[in-house]
Amino acid sequence: MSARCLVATLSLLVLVLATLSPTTMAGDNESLTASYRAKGQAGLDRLQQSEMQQACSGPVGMEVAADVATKIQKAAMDGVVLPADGKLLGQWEKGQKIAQTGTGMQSSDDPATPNGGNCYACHQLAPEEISFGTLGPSLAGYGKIRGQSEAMLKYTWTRIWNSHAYSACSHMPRFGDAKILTEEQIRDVMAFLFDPASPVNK
Amino acid sequence: MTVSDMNNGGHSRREVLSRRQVLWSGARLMGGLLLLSLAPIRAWAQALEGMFKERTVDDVLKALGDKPTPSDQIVLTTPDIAENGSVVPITVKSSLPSTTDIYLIIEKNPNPFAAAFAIPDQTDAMISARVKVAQTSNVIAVVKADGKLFSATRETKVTLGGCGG
Amino acid sequence: MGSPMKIRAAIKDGRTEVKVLIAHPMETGFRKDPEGKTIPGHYINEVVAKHNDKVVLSAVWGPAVSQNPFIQFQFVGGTPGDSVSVTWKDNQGDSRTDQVALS
Amino acid sequence: MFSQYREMLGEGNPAELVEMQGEELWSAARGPKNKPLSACDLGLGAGVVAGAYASLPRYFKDAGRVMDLETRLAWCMNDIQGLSESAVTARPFSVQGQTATDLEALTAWIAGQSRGKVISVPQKHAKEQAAFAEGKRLFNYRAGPYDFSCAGCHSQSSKRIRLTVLPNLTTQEGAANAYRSWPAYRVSQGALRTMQWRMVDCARQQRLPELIFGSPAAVSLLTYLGATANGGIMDAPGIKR
Repeated sequence: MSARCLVATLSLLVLVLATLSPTTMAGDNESLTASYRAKGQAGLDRLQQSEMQQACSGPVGMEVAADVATKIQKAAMDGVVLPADGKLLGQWEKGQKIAQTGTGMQSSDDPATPNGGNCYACHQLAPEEISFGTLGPSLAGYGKIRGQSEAMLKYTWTRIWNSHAYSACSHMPRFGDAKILTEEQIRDVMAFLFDPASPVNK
Repeated sequence: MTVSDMNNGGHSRREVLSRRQVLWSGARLMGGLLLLSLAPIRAWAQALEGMFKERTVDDVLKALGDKPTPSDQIVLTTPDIAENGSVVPITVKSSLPSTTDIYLIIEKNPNPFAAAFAIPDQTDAMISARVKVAQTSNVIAVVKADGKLFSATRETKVTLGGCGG
Repeated sequence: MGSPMKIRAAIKDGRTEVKVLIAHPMETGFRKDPEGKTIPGHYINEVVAKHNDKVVLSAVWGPAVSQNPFIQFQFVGGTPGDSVSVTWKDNQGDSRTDQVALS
Repeated sequence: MFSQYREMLGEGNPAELVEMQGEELWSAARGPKNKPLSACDLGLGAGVVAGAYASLPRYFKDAGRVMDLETRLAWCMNDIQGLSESAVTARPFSVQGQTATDLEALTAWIAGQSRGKVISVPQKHAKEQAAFAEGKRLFNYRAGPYDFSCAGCHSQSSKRIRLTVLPNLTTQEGAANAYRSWPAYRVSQGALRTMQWRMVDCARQQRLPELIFGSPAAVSLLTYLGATANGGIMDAPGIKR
């Protein structure tokens, strides 16, 4: 970690701690760790919150302070990694499978099996698939509506990599940042969204 | 059937016999006798055995005999969408005179033939049951009435509910 | 030997309505256990229901019938004190009979 | 979307088979002390079962902590029957294709004895209030590689995961609809599932380590959920996908 990054992280931490109300800090995390046990790939370290997680754990309806939100978004944006070869689109057929697959990183999942993206849990994608969730916006016709400009491709890649770059307390997992999906898998999901032949755009 | 037989399951719950379990054990004794009365359907069961191994609806229907005639005298009720394919409720009601048999067939299952019911005179030609449906599929109810085969067909969609993980 | 069934039989307008719940795994023989070993098929293949001594329904099943099967049917007749019994046998030779008295 | 499907399943809920087992177990003399559980105080007095589930979790003076039904049952099995609590809770949940565990069977039957009763989870004792506050905090606590909290999926109304409607557990109506229907027979698993199982499995899907059966976090979450549901009418065991 570079010195600059460390300073940024520390100052963010201080800011977050300073802005949290006393009630959200009152928790006794010893009782929390005593209530869980490590299983499979899920160790007790997963109970430790990141600064973002802590800032975004307030009661429902409580907004994070604007400056905290800005810091979180900036840190997220700075961490986005675009493919070195500049290739942002893979195979939509593979992306479709990733969008349908719900497993990955659970204590019960085999770490050797590739993780899914579970996009359909929260988003509508291909109009032909009737089993989709509504926690996130509909992405039906995504590429047909938005086109394939470089800016649009990069925006979408960033959304998938770390959605907090645009929305501080987004509920969407950080698929790239948290290493849920590989770079190749994200390319395939991108193709599923953008390829004119993909059922998303039919 | 003795009390020690009851304990062979080895499960802690069976360690102590309550009054009701003793009564059940009595019912089991009678069950031995009643099992004899499964004998009349044994021949029917054996005749149907191959049916459960058929892999296509066509083969099932061929094995049943004539191709059934679609009939609006059969009311087949299934959910339009099932939240889980492992339990799909089905009700078949036949208004065809002299209905003697009702067969349940799930087109897309690896083995489509699911169940057969024989309806004696005293019993109404209506049965509810629950079956596994592997994927979105036609459900076919075949009814034998006065020795002839009739059918009704309905599609049930099977979807993924929940987190999928 | 199986666990007890739940049989409900009610007299209604000259008919007896019967609802039966059977505790049974109805294993298809296709499912795998967590270690990846195939779980052998284990399913009820014959069912007979009787009103006193008379058969009112018989059934032949394959593994596609759902786990913990439920069936519902009705027959003409039935007076308080009559018995309704259900017997099942599975592909591993296990069997069970339960009965209720009509009230 | 699944109302028609669930209505068709409403009749003949296989949970009834598990309730029958539980009724049997409640009065069976068992364990090293060869005593029946029927002297167990579930909060409404020794042996009182009717309505007990609708007023749990609650604080128990003899145990010195807040308990839900399942942790209370494990405690009673130890206290009254002499069974080791750790042995009772080592495998609290059944595997598909197996019969229900003792805890599941007892929970199914006892919950059934609260059908039609008003949910009234007490919030008088300081420890009951503390459990509620801690439950609420944990409900909102984001953690793990997916950054999930309970609130992420359960704090908005009329949202779905796939086709399954998510209850909004921050409202009385949403919490009551959820609380009243558990324990429930899960057709996808062919097994009766309890509230403790629900908490444990939500933690698994949150990508967290394993939530321990009957742990303070599990009981706190249930206290928050139950007390938010107060006023609802119990209708368990239910049946779910």
